Amino acid sequence: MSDARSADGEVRFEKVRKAFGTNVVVRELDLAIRGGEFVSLLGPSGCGKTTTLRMLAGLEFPTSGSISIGGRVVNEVAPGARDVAMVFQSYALYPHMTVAENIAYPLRKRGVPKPEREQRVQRAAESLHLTELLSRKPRQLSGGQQQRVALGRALVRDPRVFLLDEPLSNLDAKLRAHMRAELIELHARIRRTFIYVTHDQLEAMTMSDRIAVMHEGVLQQFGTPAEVYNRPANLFVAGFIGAPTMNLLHGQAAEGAFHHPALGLPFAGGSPPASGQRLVLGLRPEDVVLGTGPFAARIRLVEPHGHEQIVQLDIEGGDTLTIRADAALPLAAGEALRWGLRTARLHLFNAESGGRIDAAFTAPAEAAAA
Amino acid sequence: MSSSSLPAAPSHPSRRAATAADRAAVNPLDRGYALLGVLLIAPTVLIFCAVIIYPLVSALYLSLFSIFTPTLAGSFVGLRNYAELAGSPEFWRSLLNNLIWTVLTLTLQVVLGVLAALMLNQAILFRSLARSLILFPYFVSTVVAVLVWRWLFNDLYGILNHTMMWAGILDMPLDWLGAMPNAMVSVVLVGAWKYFPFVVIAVLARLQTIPEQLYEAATIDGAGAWGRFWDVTLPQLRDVLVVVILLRAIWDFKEFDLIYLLTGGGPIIGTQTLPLMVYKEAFGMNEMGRASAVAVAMMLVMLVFMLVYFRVLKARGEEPR
Amino acid sequence: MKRIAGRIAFNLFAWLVVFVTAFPLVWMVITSVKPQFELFRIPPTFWPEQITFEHYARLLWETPFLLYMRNSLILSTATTVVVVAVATLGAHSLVRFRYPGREKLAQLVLFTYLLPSVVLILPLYLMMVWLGVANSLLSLVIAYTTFALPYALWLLRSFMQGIPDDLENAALVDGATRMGAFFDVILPQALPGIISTSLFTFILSWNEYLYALVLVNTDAARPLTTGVMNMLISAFNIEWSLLMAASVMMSIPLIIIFAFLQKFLTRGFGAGGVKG
Amino acid sequence: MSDRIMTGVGRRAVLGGTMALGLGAPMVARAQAPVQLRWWSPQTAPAQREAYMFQIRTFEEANPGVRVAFEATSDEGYPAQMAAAFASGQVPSVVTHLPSFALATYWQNGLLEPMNDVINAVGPQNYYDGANRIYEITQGQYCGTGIGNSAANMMWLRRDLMQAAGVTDVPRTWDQLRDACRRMQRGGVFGAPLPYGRNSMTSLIFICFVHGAGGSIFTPDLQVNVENDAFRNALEFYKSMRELCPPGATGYSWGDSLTAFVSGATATGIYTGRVLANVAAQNPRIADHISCHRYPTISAQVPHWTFNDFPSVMIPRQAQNMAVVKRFAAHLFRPDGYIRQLHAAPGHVLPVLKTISAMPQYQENALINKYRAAVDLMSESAAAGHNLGWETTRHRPNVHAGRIIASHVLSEAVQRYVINNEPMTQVVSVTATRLAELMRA
Repeated sequence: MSDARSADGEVRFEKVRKAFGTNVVVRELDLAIRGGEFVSLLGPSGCGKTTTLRMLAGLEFPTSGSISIGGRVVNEVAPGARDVAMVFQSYALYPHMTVAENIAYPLRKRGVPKPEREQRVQRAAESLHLTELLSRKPRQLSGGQQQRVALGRALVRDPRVFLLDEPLSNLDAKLRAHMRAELIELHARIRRTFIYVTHDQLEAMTMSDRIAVMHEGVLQQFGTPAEVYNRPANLFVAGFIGAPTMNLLHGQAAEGAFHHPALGLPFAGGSPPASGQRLVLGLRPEDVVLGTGPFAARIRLVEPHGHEQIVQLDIEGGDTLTIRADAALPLAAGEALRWGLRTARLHLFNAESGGRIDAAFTAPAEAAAA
Repeated sequence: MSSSSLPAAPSHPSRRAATAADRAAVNPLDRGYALLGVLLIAPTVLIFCAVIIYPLVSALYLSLFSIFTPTLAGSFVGLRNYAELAGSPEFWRSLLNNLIWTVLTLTLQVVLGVLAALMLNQAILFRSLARSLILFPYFVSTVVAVLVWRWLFNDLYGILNHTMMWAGILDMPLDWLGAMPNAMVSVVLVGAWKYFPFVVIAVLARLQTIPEQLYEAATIDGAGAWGRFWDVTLPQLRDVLVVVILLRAIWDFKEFDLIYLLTGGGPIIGTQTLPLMVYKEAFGMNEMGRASAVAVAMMLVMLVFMLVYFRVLKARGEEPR
Repeated sequence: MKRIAGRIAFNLFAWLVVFVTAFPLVWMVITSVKPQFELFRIPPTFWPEQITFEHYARLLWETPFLLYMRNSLILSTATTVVVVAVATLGAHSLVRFRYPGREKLAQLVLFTYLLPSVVLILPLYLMMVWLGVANSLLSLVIAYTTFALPYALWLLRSFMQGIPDDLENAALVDGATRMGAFFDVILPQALPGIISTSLFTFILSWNEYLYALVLVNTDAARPLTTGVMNMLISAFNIEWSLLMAASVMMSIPLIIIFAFLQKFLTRGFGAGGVKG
Repeated sequence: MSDRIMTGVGRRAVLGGTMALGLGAPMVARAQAPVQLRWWSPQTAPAQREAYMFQIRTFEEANPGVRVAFEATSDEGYPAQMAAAFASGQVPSVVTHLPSFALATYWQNGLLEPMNDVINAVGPQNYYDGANRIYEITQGQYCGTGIGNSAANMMWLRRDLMQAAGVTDVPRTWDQLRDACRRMQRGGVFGAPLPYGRNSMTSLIFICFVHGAGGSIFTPDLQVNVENDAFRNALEFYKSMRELCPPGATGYSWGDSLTAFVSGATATGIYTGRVLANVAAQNPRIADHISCHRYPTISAQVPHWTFNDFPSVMIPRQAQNMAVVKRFAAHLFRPDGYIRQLHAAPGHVLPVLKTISAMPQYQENALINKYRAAVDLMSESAAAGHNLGWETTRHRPNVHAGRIIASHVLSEAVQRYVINNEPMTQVVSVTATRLAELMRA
């Protein structure tokens, strides 16, 4: 486990395109992942993230473009020779082999001599608390144990890159949280490149150094969890990341301000969007202040969550806002109330292209309410 | 089936287009895999060509000749064999017999099969033994089945005649195989006996997957046993029954051994079906060309069944199984 | 009480149905141990008054039954081995490889699976004559592949489709070649399916009649089906006890399979084309 | 796929076994002796097989390096089997006991080797006079030779049942036969076991009835001769006997008909001398109550007509090792083996060599002694017997007879009229047409 090697666990996709006939699954993907980084490929199902991972593993071949690992183009390298390990969603444990045989299999295929093989299996098993289970068959294990065996089989080879394809999706919620922590710990310990495919933003946000958000075969944004959350590159990312999801209000620019039936927000300085342009304003549920503010609304629904409450507000223009509110606030459905915004944390998007517009707003005057 | 990696799963929406991409595959690794795949299927393809495709084409070719079997001397006669068939009452009678046999035996197989499956799906004592006994006829050789049944049907010493006479159903032994319509009835009965276990297994497997809740819900809704069968069981069985009926129709239609050994197609041609006619023309009448024409004609009739089968599977969005 | 009575009644009825279904086979066994003269009794006796195994002895020592048995064993085993070996590779290729024409090929397999033997038999017969192998066990092995291979391919294909793709993928990533993955992972997983398929192929070959009737004209290569049937149509006698003894003996492999390997048969049924 | 099938170890062991089997699959090859002969016959009762084995053994001992395999064919199966054998070129070396008329058809197609050498080896002077005449289809060349005579349509009677039914005289005419059968048919016993199946026996028995009605199937110069009273009367008689035969007679052929009489299910029988051996072996209770007679005819004026199918020996032209084959064919007539063959079913196949008949070894047989009168009657009848290939002494040989029997035209005529109840005129005209077609082809 030399640190020198971990540095070349760098992965690069260049203009990678994958099509099954006319059905394009991945488009012109450019992605550079640093060695030792934990990167999640996040997106809804069918977004091309799994195909991307499989192309990296060598289980699928790009239609065009190149994929390199550690600086070497691997397009024509067999999966087993790419020095990557993969953990499958189904775990793909070999049912007819014991846990020990499962873990030893990659070593056997690499011609590692038996004594060393046993030693390394033992070590991997210890680090994953599998020692007692070594002589069992996969079907005699619980889901979590199987998951750990799958990890062990990847771990034992000490590969440059770990590929994980939704590895936690078959576990129950509690176990999933536990395994998340274990994975973070594991990554911290071995510092190999982890590429983690998931549709669960919570997993991506909590574990990753960086997240690549994909949609319909196109990379939407590649950045740290904070970047992706705080500066979503486009409407898709904005809508996909965050729970409850970001509120999106359709309006347009006029007279140096964003106009929506319920609210008007003057742009502050810079180069504001041209008048007449159709825009989308994004506000996260936690970025609304209830009780006071320039705008009026009526409470449609209150969902108490214990530590907070989620409130749906009917505002003018027929839109509904989902708002996160302090559990202590006395709110009841049907009531009218005032609300305001944290203007520094608003997001603005071009309604046509969906792209992010960097704009600043000045706090609206109470009277400016449209 | 998700968009799995290697072979695009057959149900993949882009399945047709995938082949186009395959042709365009440039990755040597991918090409190597394809080559290996072709290599693995090569023995199959070779054997298929040699023993199925070639004979199939030859059958068409042979049907255009008049061939004397013992010497295999033949002369080209064009479509005359077919013209003769079209004007031959024996051919039409055989086709009719073929259809009668198929429809009757198939109906019995399905009815008996579903009933037996329902029965075996209940908790009865020694169920697995019962199931084995019911299954056995399907696997036993047709030769054995026919010998046993001919012995049962025997006019003088057959247990069947004696049991029926003892029970007062008959007062004279019945000629089960030598006269019409008895011969057809007997053949149909033996066919049903031999092949209904196929339906039993298929239906039983499906019955075991019907969720118990469906029955509970129906019971709560006030359905009796009959209602539960009609409204829950039968709709659940529909899919499996369609496939079973089509498969068995195809197999029953081409049945040779059972009928040939039981009645030889007799009396005269009372139970002669097309496969028997092929054999008779080729080796009884020594008219190999005409026999081929009958075989080809039979094939055409069967194509109808097959196309329906293919279509049903396709309509279900399933690959053909 | 009423429920218990109903239960008993149902059990009785069910077993009556089972008995009626199995009766012909029971009768076969009973007849085979009756002395010939007892068969001529009117009305027939149900239980033999006297049990004799003379028919079995005569069958084995005075008729070519053992020769037929040997032929059937060689024939069915050879067919099974050849067909299952070829079909395992072929099915693996159909399920897990991509190449032009693969879909068409799968359809062709289904088509041939439904094809009637009687269409192929005349050209096959001429082919065997031409090859000079007519009248040999080899000719029957070749002929039997015409129905056994599509059948085995179809069955194995179904079985192999049930093996998750990811298992092979995992092996590939773990460093195996395609063939390595096939031997290490696919084959062990497909083994129950291969056993099922082998049993079905064996039984199909064991029971085949038409090809044997047309292609073989010599005791040296005659299998049990046509051999035993020849005993029936002989003009000198109709010995039902002997024929029933032959039927019982002929069913022995089947009885063995039923007693010990039945689950493989039921499994094969599921895969073999009736998944609704 | 679930894997609850077996443990990993077991699974791997089975896998290994499967592979090993695949690699070591025994390839299918036939054992090759230097010279391999194949002998076919439809006469395959166990006792006959035993005699054949003796003949094979003595031949193999006398001819080192030669192996002879005996293979069974059957009366119903031989046309298809011979057709297939000729077509494939994989012919048997020698075929015995086929009816003489079958040979004529094969000869006509150039499929047979002339038997002159064999006849000369056996000694033409040893045969009964004219025994080989029916085989001389081409002047000076014999398509086969006889290995026996048979009287296929002897009437067998159960004297005990006759007595019980008050039938005193042996029936001479059809009416008497029918009457006797009617009186004896009771208590589960039927009158007669006439065959009504679509097979050679029905055809042959029907030919007997046509002759019994004073007719013939063909005129002496081989014109179809069925549109006349004799043919119609024969059909009528056949039909009238249906109710006196067991229900399954609609499918009867040689074996069934024989077994019906031997088992005691019918009061009369119609068969060769095989009855004697089978009664002795299977149903000795009736052994002392049977007698053998010529089959009745329509009236006392019409003479008896015996069907002799002239069991033959033939050698296919394609047979290998012709010299050895011919030696073997001649070997079959060597007294030690030949008498064993004949004794395997005394009275069933009767000798064609007068030298054999005269031998004490032949005459000293328990069954022949016991049923001397029957055996003598059968020999006498067979000697005067004919078949479809040669219907009367006035007839020309009919080389199409084999195909006519194999086509089942005649048995179908019986089935049409008796079972299907088709009108007489239609049955007769269809039969006439089809016979004419077969004669032309």
